[in-house]
Amino acid sequence: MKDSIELTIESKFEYVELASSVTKNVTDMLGFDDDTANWIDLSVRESVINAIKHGNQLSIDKPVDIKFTIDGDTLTVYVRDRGVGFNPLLIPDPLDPENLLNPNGRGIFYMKTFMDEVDFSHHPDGGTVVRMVKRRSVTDDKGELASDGPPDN
Amino acid sequence: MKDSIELTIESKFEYVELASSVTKNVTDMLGFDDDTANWIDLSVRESVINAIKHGNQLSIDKPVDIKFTIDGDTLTVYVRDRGVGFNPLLIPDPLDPENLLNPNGRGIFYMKTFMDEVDFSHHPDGGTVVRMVKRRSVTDDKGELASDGPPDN
Amino acid sequence: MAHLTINERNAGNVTILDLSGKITIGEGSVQLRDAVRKLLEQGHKNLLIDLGQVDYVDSSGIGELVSCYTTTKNQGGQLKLLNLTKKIKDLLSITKLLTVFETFESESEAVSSFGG
Amino acid sequence: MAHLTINERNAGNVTILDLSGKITIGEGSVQLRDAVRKLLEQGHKNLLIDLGQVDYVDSSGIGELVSCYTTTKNQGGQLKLLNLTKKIKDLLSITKLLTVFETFESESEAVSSFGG
Ligand SMILES: Nc1ncnc2c1ncn2[C@@H]1O[C@H](COP(=O)(O)OP(=O)(O)O)[C@@H](O)[C@H]1O
Ligand SMILES: Nc1ncnc2c1ncn2[C@@H]1O[C@H](COP(=O)(O)OP(=O)(O)O)[C@@H](O)[C@H]1O
Repeated sequence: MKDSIELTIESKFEYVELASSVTKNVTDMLGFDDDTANWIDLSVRESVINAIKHGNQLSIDKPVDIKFTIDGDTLTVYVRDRGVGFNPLLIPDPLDPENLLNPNGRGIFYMKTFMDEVDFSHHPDGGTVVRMVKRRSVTDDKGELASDGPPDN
Repeated sequence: MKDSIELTIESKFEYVELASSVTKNVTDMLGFDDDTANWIDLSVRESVINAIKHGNQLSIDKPVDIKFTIDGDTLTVYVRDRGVGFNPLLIPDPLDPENLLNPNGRGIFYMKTFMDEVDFSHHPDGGTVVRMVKRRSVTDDKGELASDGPPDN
Repeated sequence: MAHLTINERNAGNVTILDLSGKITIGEGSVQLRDAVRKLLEQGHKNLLIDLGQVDYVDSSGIGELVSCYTTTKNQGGQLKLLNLTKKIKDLLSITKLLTVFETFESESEAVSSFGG
Repeated sequence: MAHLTINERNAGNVTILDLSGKITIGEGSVQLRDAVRKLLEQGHKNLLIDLGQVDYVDSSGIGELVSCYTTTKNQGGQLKLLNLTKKIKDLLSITKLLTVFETFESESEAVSSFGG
């Protein structure tokens, strides 16, 4: 059973909150634990910010499409912009000592750290698509997790 | 300046929460007071539930598209299903004494009460589109809350 | 979290249902229906529903309250409402249901209204 | 509400900035930058940033902390961090920034680390 949810926003940073609140709803439905949900949220925010900033370069007439698919325990998030794209192999490594004090360049690194898979492709109709996958591990399961919320007396 | 946000969900009641949380984000951005935001939320929920239940008849392969447009102080919400449609003029009046104890039939009445405009149309590609408009009045502006709910009679 | 919690307690010959959470399509409505049905089967016919902690009700939830009212009445019982929130009062009021339901703001008044 | 509140107070020759809210792209980052810049202009060179009440930071926020650190150092000052939340600690740690920043869990230790 595969579910999908699609959200289209304009290229304004104010809409990052909106993407984030949809993400939280989706991770909640899937039963990710709070920590994991937080890192998924961060990854989605980072990718949406990149789509707005680097992809669409803040042209508010260019939309950002965010799609969530839920397939069993696997969440896949697609974020598509309308930009010219970039070569992800050429971005500097933020852990390289000479980049440590760079104020930018950590977004994709965080996405790759927190998600199980991250890749970039060109959309056939133009723009970049970031695809991020996160699988829920058994221990994330709400029922199993004793410390998940206060007990009802 | 006209903004738009689009959300597509599958025909499951669990996604009503998601539509609701996007609605809350949008009403927040527009600066509706809490009461008005609550009634807009209820109206969106009712229309999404109708799209899922009556329109798509819970066929999960049929999507529900929700679109919010923000034009100055005016919020317009479009909810589209993939159903065969209905004649809104033929639905029973819930205030008719013989319908007072009917467990159903209050959703559209609530939508019409709380929104400034509600109308129904056929989408050119099939399905019903509910269009609901709410204008933010000056007194809704955060801080100066005049009670916007229905009068208690 | 479309969840409704129902706690039952007795005050004389009245069963009070303290609801908290949401009464919406799906879970909340079904839970309320089942609770009322079970109480009626067990012979409890004086039901007082405390809505003070219910933070969200939609048209299905209002419909469910109406159903419960009718079912109870049909079985010779009485169902009344306690502690309406502003939102619920508004929803009942505009659909003229305040003329149908007996509603109370004081639990003791509500309980004694059922008679001895 | 991507909003950041910054309260400034002094402890000896150290200026403590108590932040609360979010340090994210847009508002939060800009506010932090402005606050640090203003303090440096006024001659305050020992800055201690209390992150205990910061509930959300993204890569821009981390970048802004790095910028503030560099700016302060370039002007002959020191910028240190107090009360990292678990999330912020994780974000700094995996990008090796815990090797860059001096961080503290005790305010008095942090203050005295600046020297008299
Ligand atoms: N959607 C995108 N479209 C075009 N370029 C991108 C996109 N996402 C990332 N990039 C490029 O990759 C670089 C690294 O991105 P990231 O790691 O998120 O750090 P930052 O956004 O802080 O630069 C960006 O500076 C940009 O050049
Ligand atoms: N999207 C829709 N598609 C088809 N029929 C609809 C739709 N929305 C409403 N209806 C019809 O209008 C009636 C009244 O709807 P409503 O006032 O929401 O009450 P309820 O859903 O409780 O019946 C429904 O019973 C249904 O027959």
